[in-house]
Amino acid sequence: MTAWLDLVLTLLSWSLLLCGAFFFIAGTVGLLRFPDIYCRLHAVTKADTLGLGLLLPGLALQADSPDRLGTLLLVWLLVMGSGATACQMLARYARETEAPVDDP
Amino acid sequence: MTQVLFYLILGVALWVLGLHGLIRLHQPIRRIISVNIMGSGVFMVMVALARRSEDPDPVMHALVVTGLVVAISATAFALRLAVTGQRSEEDRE
Amino acid sequence: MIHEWLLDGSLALLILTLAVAVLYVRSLYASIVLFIAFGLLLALIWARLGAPDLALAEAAIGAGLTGTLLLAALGRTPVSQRAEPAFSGARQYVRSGPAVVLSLLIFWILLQAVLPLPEQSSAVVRAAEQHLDAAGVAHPVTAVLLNFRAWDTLLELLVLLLAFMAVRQLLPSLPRAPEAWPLLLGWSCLLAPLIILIGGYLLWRGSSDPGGAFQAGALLAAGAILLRLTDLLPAMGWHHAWVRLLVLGGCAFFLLVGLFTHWLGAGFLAYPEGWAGPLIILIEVAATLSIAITLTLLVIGETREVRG
Amino acid sequence: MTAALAALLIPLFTALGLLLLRSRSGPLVILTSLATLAAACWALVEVTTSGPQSLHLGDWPEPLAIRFQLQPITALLLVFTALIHLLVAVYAARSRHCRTRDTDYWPLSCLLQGSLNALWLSSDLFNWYVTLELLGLAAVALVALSGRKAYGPALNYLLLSLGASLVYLLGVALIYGRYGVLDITLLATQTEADQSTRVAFWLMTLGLMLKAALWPLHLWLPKAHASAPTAVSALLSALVVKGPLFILWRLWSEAAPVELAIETGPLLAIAGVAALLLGGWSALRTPWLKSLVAYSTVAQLGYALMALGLLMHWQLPALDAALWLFVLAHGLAKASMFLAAGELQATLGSKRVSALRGTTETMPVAMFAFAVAGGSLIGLPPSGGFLAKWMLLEPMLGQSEHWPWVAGILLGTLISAGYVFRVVALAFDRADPVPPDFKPDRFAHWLAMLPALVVWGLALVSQPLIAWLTGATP
Repeated sequence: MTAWLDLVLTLLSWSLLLCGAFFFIAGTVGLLRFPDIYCRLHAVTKADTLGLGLLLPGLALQADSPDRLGTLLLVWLLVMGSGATACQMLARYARETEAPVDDP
Repeated sequence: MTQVLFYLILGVALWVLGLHGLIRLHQPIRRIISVNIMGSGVFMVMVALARRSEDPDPVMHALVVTGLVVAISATAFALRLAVTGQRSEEDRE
Repeated sequence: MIHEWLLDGSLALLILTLAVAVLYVRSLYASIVLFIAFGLLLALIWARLGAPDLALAEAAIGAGLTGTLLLAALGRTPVSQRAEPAFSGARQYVRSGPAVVLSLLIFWILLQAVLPLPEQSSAVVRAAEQHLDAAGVAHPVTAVLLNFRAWDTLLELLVLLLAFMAVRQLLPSLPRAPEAWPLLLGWSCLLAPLIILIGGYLLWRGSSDPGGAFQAGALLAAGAILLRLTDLLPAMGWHHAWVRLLVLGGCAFFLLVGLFTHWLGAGFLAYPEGWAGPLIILIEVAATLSIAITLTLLVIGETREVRG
Repeated sequence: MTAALAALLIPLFTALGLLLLRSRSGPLVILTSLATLAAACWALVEVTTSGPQSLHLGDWPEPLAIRFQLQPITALLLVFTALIHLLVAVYAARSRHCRTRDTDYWPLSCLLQGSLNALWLSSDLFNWYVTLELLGLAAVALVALSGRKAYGPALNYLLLSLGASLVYLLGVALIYGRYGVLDITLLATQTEADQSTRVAFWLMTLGLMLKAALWPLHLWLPKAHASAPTAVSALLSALVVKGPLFILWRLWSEAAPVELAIETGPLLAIAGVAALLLGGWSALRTPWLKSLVAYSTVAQLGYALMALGLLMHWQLPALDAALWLFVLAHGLAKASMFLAAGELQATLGSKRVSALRGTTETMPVAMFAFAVAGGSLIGLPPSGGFLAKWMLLEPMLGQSEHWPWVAGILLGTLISAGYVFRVVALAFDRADPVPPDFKPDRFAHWLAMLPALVVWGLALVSQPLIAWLTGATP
């Protein structure tokens, strides 16, 4: 029973990790290929939130002690917070210094 | 080839790259970055040497911490000097 | 085995690519951003090589503060002077031929020199292990920094002070920051106590585990810079006595300890028996505050005295 | 050892105190410089009476601790540093052209002295790296004091100095990798002439040569020294470049394997001769007064480098005395020359050599100081410069196969006579003197004269001095 549970957990963990990695790569491609700053920000923040959001549960499933879980949670919260703040600042700066891109 | 030797060679390669940059480049900020890369190369050699024994060598680690602080101090000064120098050239024009 | 090499190999490939890109990419801005990535990757390599102290220091100092300094310098560089005059075309590469050949030659000579090194061992390491019990702290790197080779560390604090004095005479590096936007303010308010907490934790942990004065100081500096940029912290002008006391405190306390240990007969910087632990902690606290304030002032540069 | 520690700590505490109190008090620095000088003299007496001493910092045993070593040469250099620093401090406190009132000149110069003293005392490869960085940063910060026009040369100096430190540091890392020690005395018992050691010593040598502005790595020096404030130029030329030279000397005369030293010696000696000729040639051609003096530093360092190279090649301890006599004589003469040149150009309001026409009439004392110091640089008997040159020539005169070195020295002497007389001849052209912008400062001129007179005074004590130096160097 436990062996079976272990297998499921491992599989689940690895699929989460792979999904997370996919979003990171997609975000990076978006950062490099998208035409203007707003699209790029969109791509990057998606990568951060979703990619990390999938990676961390994936790692959490493999964690061996509760304080690891706490650390991972803290990492997730901090990256989300600073990512959101930085994105907002960049977007606002772009909007205040340049002419609006599409909508008037 | 062992891991130690691998990183020793990598460190030397970074050092040579940095040296090449310091000699070949002209833009002050780029030259400052080159010096930093050169420093990273030396530090990598030192950290790789620390890895030779079973427990990593604390002496080398301590020396690299010292080196890092020296590097940031010098970088801060050099950058300020570079920026202020450029400003004064611009003012004169 | 093979996945170990996979990791080492990809780290090496990445760092070399990044180094070349940092040096020769066309735009200076890209070069700086790549250099920050270079610093982070280097921190990863230090961790991989079993040097968590260095990984912490590199992430905070090498990537974080150096990055801020570089970006601030870029902001003050006129666009006309950002370009590298050397990147003018294909002829450039022909002309750089001799330099490349010379570099390869130097690389080859150095390669010959490092080949026999992995087989050697060090007498200093054995001595350090042997005397660790008497050092007053359990973490060997802290023991080397603040006891075995305390004089190096003292001089290094002086280097930091000197850089600060040198910078003080030049113009401030950051232009006056515009008023901070509410989201940044809120986030900074949330982050600041956490940074102070983690800084204190690193300092406290340094006596037994990786961490210590430099890492803690750099982290505190990062927090202080954030707060200063959002105007949550008052200006730290040199005319305030507390700023001067904090900046000079690390060196001064360390030197006084040296003076008194010599005076009391134990020998220059030889801590009396039983005093090593407490003295090291006191020195570390003073040094952490010094480093934090000095680095903050180095980056935000509000140090120019008003001259009457 | 207490005296030497006092000579090290007094300047450091003075710098911290000045910063803490935001004081810009010249007299205070002069006072503490006097105290440092007294401590250094005491150390010299101590070492002469009771022999060399060493101190393990922190009382840790051999391979672990950083070691301070007080040899006779170290003590002599402590005294020399304190003397020059005191002289320059008196000049800077007095002079109108040193910007001591609106800058951090005082704490910086104290830190410079402290870091030099730390360098003289240390005998640990990595500790030398830190002191070199300290010295380099202090020197660049002092150069940058003279304002915006100096920022370019200062930045160049700083970057090359940093690069040089990293070249040196890679050498240190290789040495540590090969032998596992950093203390130079321990290293001396172990070194072998294999590939790693060879490369490590070459790297350290190249780094130090760049820092000491030894030919062909001297290109940063003239601009940096010439654009600094006058007091700073004197400190840099007289003291700062000697620091790396000292480390170079200790490395090669104590730690390096003999085969390696014999093999590398001629290269250094040839570089020395080249420095003599090419540095002198540039000094002959430059139109700027301070550049002339700075290029003469490059040329004169050639003698020291040549003495070092031949010392290594022939393993002749007698040349040690020649090397250190050169350093002392050049330091004193150059302090004098820079102070005189700075006074002359500030009073005349022009930086060109050609502005010196007729200065023997308008500012006789300053011009005389310049000429007297120049006499020692040329090596006219019975100056200190002559003594040093004589010590260097003595072992070569007997053997005819050494004629190329002798020829190099003589040619170098000729060129240095050329650039000194270029200035002096102009100064005697009294037909149409350039009028000074304002009243010359007599006191400063006499101050500039002082070290020049000391250099010539060295001749009076030549016999005991040479005997002491020959006995003193290990």
